[in-house]
Amino acid sequence: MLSFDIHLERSGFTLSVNEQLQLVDITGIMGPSGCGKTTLLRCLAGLEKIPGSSIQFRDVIWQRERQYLPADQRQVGYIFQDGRLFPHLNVRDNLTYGVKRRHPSSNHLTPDEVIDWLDIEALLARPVQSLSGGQRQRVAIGRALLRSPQLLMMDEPMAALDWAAKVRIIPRLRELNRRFHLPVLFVSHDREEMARLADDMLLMSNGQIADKGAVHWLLSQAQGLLADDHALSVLDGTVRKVGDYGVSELDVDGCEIVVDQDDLEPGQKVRVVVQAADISIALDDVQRISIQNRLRTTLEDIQELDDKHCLLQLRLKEQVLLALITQRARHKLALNTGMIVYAHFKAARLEVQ
Amino acid sequence: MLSFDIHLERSGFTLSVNEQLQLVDITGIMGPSGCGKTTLLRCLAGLEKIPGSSIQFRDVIWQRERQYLPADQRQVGYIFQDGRLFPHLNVRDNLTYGVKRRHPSSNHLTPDEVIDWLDIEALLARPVQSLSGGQRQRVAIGRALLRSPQLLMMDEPMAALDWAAKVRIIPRLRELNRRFHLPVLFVSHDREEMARLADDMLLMSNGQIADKGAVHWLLSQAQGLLADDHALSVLDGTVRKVGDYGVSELDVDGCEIVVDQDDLEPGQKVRVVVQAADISIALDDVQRISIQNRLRTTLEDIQELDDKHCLLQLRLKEQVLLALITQRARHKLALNTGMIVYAHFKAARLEVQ
Amino acid sequence: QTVSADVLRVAVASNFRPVVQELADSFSRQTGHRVTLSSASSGVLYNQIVHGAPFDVFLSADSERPAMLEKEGKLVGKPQTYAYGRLVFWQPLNAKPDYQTITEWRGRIAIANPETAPYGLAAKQVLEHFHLWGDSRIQLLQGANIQQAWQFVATGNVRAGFVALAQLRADKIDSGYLLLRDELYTPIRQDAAVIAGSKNQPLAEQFVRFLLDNAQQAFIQDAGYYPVRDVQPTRDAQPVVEPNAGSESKIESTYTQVYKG
Amino acid sequence: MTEQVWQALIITLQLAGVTTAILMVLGLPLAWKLSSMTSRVRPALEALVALPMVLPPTVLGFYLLVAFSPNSLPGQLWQDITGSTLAFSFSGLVLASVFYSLPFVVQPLQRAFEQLDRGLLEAAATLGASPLDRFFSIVLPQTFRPLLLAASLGFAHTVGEFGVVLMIGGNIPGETQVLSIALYDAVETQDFASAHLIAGGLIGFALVLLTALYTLDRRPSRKKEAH
Amino acid sequence: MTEQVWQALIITLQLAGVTTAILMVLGLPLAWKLSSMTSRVRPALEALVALPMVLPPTVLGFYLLVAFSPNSLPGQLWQDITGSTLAFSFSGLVLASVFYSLPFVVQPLQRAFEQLDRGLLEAAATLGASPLDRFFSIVLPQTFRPLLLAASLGFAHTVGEFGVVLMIGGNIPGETQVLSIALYDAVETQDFASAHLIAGGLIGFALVLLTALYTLDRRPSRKKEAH
Ligand SMILES: Nc1ncnc2c1ncn2[C@@H]1O[C@H](COP(=O)(O)OP(=O)(O)OP(=O)(O)O)[C@@H](O)[C@H]1O
Ligand SMILES: Nc1ncnc2c1ncn2[C@@H]1O[C@H](COP(=O)(O)OP(=O)(O)OP(=O)(O)O)[C@@H](O)[C@H]1O
Ligand SMILES: [Mg+2]
Ligand SMILES: [Mg+2]
Repeated sequence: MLSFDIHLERSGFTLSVNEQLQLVDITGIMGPSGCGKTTLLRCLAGLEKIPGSSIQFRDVIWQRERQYLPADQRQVGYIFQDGRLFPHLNVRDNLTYGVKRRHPSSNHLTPDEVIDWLDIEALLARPVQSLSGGQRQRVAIGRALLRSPQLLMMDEPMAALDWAAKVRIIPRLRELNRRFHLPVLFVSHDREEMARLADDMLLMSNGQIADKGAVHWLLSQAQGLLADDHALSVLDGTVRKVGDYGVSELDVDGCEIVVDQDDLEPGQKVRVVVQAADISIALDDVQRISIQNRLRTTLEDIQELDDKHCLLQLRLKEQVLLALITQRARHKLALNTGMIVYAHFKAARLEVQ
Repeated sequence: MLSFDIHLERSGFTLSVNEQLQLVDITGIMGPSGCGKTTLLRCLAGLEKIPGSSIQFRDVIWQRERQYLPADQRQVGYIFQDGRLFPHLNVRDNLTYGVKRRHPSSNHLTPDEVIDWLDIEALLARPVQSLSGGQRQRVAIGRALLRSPQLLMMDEPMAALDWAAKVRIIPRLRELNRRFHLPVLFVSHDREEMARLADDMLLMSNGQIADKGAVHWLLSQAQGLLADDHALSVLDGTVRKVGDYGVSELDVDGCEIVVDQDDLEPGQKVRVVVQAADISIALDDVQRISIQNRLRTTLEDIQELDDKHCLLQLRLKEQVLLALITQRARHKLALNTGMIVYAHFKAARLEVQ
Repeated sequence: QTVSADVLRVAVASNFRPVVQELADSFSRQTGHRVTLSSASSGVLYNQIVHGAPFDVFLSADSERPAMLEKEGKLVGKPQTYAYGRLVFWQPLNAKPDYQTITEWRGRIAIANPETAPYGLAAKQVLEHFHLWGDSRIQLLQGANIQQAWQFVATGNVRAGFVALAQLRADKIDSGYLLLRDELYTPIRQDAAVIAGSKNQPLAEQFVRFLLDNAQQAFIQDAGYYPVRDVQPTRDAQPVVEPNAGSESKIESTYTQVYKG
Repeated sequence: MTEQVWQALIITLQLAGVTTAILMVLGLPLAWKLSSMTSRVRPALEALVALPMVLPPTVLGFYLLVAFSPNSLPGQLWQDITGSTLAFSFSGLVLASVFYSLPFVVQPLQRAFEQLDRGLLEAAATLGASPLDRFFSIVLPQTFRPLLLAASLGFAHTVGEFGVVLMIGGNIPGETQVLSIALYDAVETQDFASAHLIAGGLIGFALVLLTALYTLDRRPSRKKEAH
Repeated sequence: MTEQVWQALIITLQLAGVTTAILMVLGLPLAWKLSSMTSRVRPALEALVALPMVLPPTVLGFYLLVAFSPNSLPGQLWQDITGSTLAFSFSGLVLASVFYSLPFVVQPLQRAFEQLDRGLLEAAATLGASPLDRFFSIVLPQTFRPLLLAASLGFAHTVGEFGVVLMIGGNIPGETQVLSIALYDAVETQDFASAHLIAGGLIGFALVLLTALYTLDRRPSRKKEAH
């Protein structure tokens, strides 16, 4: 639980946010460049002077009136947008800087674990000046994690990483969050990263919080701030069967969805991310097609995004799926609300809950 | 035309590359973190001491034996991975630093143009310390462009940018390349960025050039270094008709492809990027389906990626399309080489040549 | 503080230090008490004594500072003259400079600062006597003290200067200078005094008396000063080499009488 | 003479060592404070610290002498507390040297602290380092070279200084006579053999010491490098 | 007295001004060269530059006097070229002051140059700036504060220095008599009224000058800020 009421004036920019976050899971923050994401994190971490504002984390008052808990006592881990490795220390000493200073009772990740999954074993003795961009960023992530924080703040932590590294790191961050009940605040411009990592989300704009909610819901909003060709849906489901061909079948609102992953347990809760643009609509129940996921849905709503596209809202039972199609297709198929349509999408990307 | 034969030894890392690049278009460089992308650019720009190596750009020898052309005389524009704005100058003075020093005969972009499309008008009088991460990166891009270089090198220039900014900037960079015949070397981890921006590509690994070729071809290779779920195809086509609903019809090897863009001219050459994972296969010529692009192709090759996926190589007439499907689907459909199949994909992303 | 009982601290003007060094050694041998010498310019020593410096004896290069100290009650007893300085005109590259050399002098000439150094004042008086003071044909180069004036000449930067006879004696220089007639300048009286705060007052007084002994006075005379008492003629009663011995010895005899009185 | 020179050497080293140590202890927090001050009084304070530089040493020494004399308040206080006078004692010398060499230590330190990347301090804070901890674990190692410079400036200046020391110390052999004064004495008394010896020794010593220092300082550079 | 004091003041300012200018002109390239040198001789060179600091000024002055004498090679050369001796001339004073104050200028500059982010120089190079251009457009503005420090150290030191000046200058009123000597004389002759006046004036002047300088220096900070 993190509640804050922050007002910060700068020449030409005002941050004004008043929120209460449950913060059990991973909370994402998105918004256009310069909207105040970094500034918000800095305020929360205690790196900005914000007289008159108040912040409370769990039952500790971080700031109120005269009371001010300095940054080093807030037990946050912060991954800076610009790295900030200590140039006078080598990689190992950068990593362990926080270890020596962490609260003795905090939950511990061991350096070996972190070094292993960030794949920086070979760099340990190196001076940080000799690291490549991606190597630096991995060390910065490791340093913040090893500090064993009560709250982890990450400001675009994976911008310089290649996809292989991201794929390694994201599941570990989720695991960390679950294992140590470590809440995470996570800034990113990458929707895919956001959908894979975050549970809740804040949408910022012009120094204010424009919207907040579950990642499922917010990312699948096609309007407003995120209006581009990247709307997506997040579906919750349960593993039904771990089958042949290394794929698994899920139960999502009673429908079957196939995902190409086989390291699952029947009964496990999972989350499926489907890009609205990945979905196509068929009026018939076509069979001889490679698409495995053909969900029978009711077309609930048609939203015209522009003169080319429209976004369809498709209802399963409880959950909703978004599909982005062209106006041309809509008219060719003569789509109308209330129709039964088949939502086609290929074996989807999946994050284990 | 850029030819180089570079050998650089560092503790634990050796860069050893010998290549000749046509460099009329935009050349992308990809490869895992720490493989030497930045180091290669630095060598080319004249920022590393590399005795015994040789570099020639067009008919100017940049380095050979004792001859060494210093960085400031190579007329390159360099966008650094870490920004490097001058802290003692404000945004405007950072932008114009190179303007004052550029070769008088070089092709000029005007500051106003650049400021406009990077959307940094409002920041001009600001000290650079007060910029957000994305704002900095845009200023760094502008600074390098305004220097009117003969060769532009960009080291992950868009890592901190939101998608909206990328979408604004990428077409401009291509336009720049065409308008001023400005060759570009472009490092990125993002395939989508790469596919949209680059024409040719170098794949690096461990300090060596592992592969090189057209982006079409290299990105659609599903093996080797790029083996992940991101294979894609790049198709060349011609605009046939700019039609209703704001979409246009293209002719790609005699097949019709629909793209959701209407600012095209009939007869224009365009490029279409299709993710292999976006394609599905149907055995019948299904009609009542929202998918607009249903290409009749011959299944030429089936490549097993792992026990879950396989990559299909589909031939149009001249060009090849890659499709990533599950093994399960492959067996359900009983696919075999030589079969006629319909490749389905939604209105595709498109870059004007 | 326990040690100070048998250590005598003597504050001595820099230019007299080489002389007193040897005298102090023989004093130590005679009495068994150690003597430490602290040297600086008389002005500095004066300031230090005023502000409580732990000296027992003050050997000034002039008579004014001891007199001022006496007036301020910083002394035990009266100051006592222990030597008179002697001024020479030194031109190393000229074997026998004479008064004409001075009167016809053009250009640079080194002196000590007349405002701070007694030898400087004496030099000024000599120049005034020959109406050369303020003469634009002569450029005065002032050292902060007589030592610097000497250094200016000794290093070859200035061709001539007014220095102390003692300095030339210390360097065993026996030609190239003119020993100036005593009536040309006010006697350069150097006074000794016992400091009021001294913890070794008897020893301090003993040291001053020791300086005034004939043997020591003879030594001082050898070093290039006038003694304050009649001394046994030593080897220097008639200086071995005096460029213009004739006139000089005559004047010397009259003046020594004045001093004795 | 030689014994006296040895004594002077030892006193010189003691004086310079103690003074440098005190200077660092005083100078570090002072420079830090100054570097992070935003108040209007900062320029005035900076000017005050720089002041001893513009006064000729002997003159400064004279005024210190006046201040240290038992007739003045500070000197009085010192005497009441310690039972001995401040002037003409080793403590007095140290105090005077500290005062005189302070700007040579504080100013380079202050500039170094100002050049410091504050972002690193923020990073350290989020890693749990208290302000003092940050000072020792980030600021000091980051400013290692300027620190060395400040210390060596302070040391060298104390060794070479002599106007103040002469005035305050009284040139008492074995107590307050330092090498520079012994050297001065030698030159003054035309004892050039000794003078050349001491000067040569000082120069040789300084050369060796400084070369050693600077060689040590050339460990793999830790400055921010072009990457 | 007063006219002489005025003259001394003017000469002092001239001397300090000219010396500081020369020091900057010499010191900037020297410090730059030293800061980017990787050769083994660097520590030795650094020690050499630092050397004048450890010698007492009067002693240094004495040796300079020896060097400036027409009997020695440098003095001889100077005399052959200019027709006048180096000692006791304003030029000689300047030369001596430059020599003496060099370390106070070179060392802070060198440290500042070492702290500089070389990455910015690379960026400037790719933007077409030649080495000289980079020095003026990047290095100097980036090291503005240390530069100011170096210049003010050089200036203050030249004003306050007096052993060397006393020795080399010959205290010629209107030519080589600087303020510090006048002040010294006043203290020496117990003319405390004048001494207090001059010292007070010097201090006041320095305070005003330095405060002004440091206030100027407080323009919106350009150091790398936490972002
Ligand atoms: N020190 C400062 N002084 C004045 N304005 C500042 C300062 N720091 C940041 N700003 C401004 O505050 C706004 C918010 O900045 P912030 O760094 O929080 O943006 P952001 O959302 O993190 O953007 P990005 O995605 O580009 O990193 C920006 O307009 C920025 O220019
Ligand atoms: N100064 C240096 N000294 C020693 N090794 C270095 C130095 N600079 C870079 N390296 C090493 O050289 C290799 C190549 O670095 P480079 O910066 O070129 O990688 P990169 O391909 O740009 O990686 P990234 O995508 O992470 O930026 C890395 O292993 C890096 O650690
Ligand atoms: Mg930011
Ligand atoms: Mg890189």
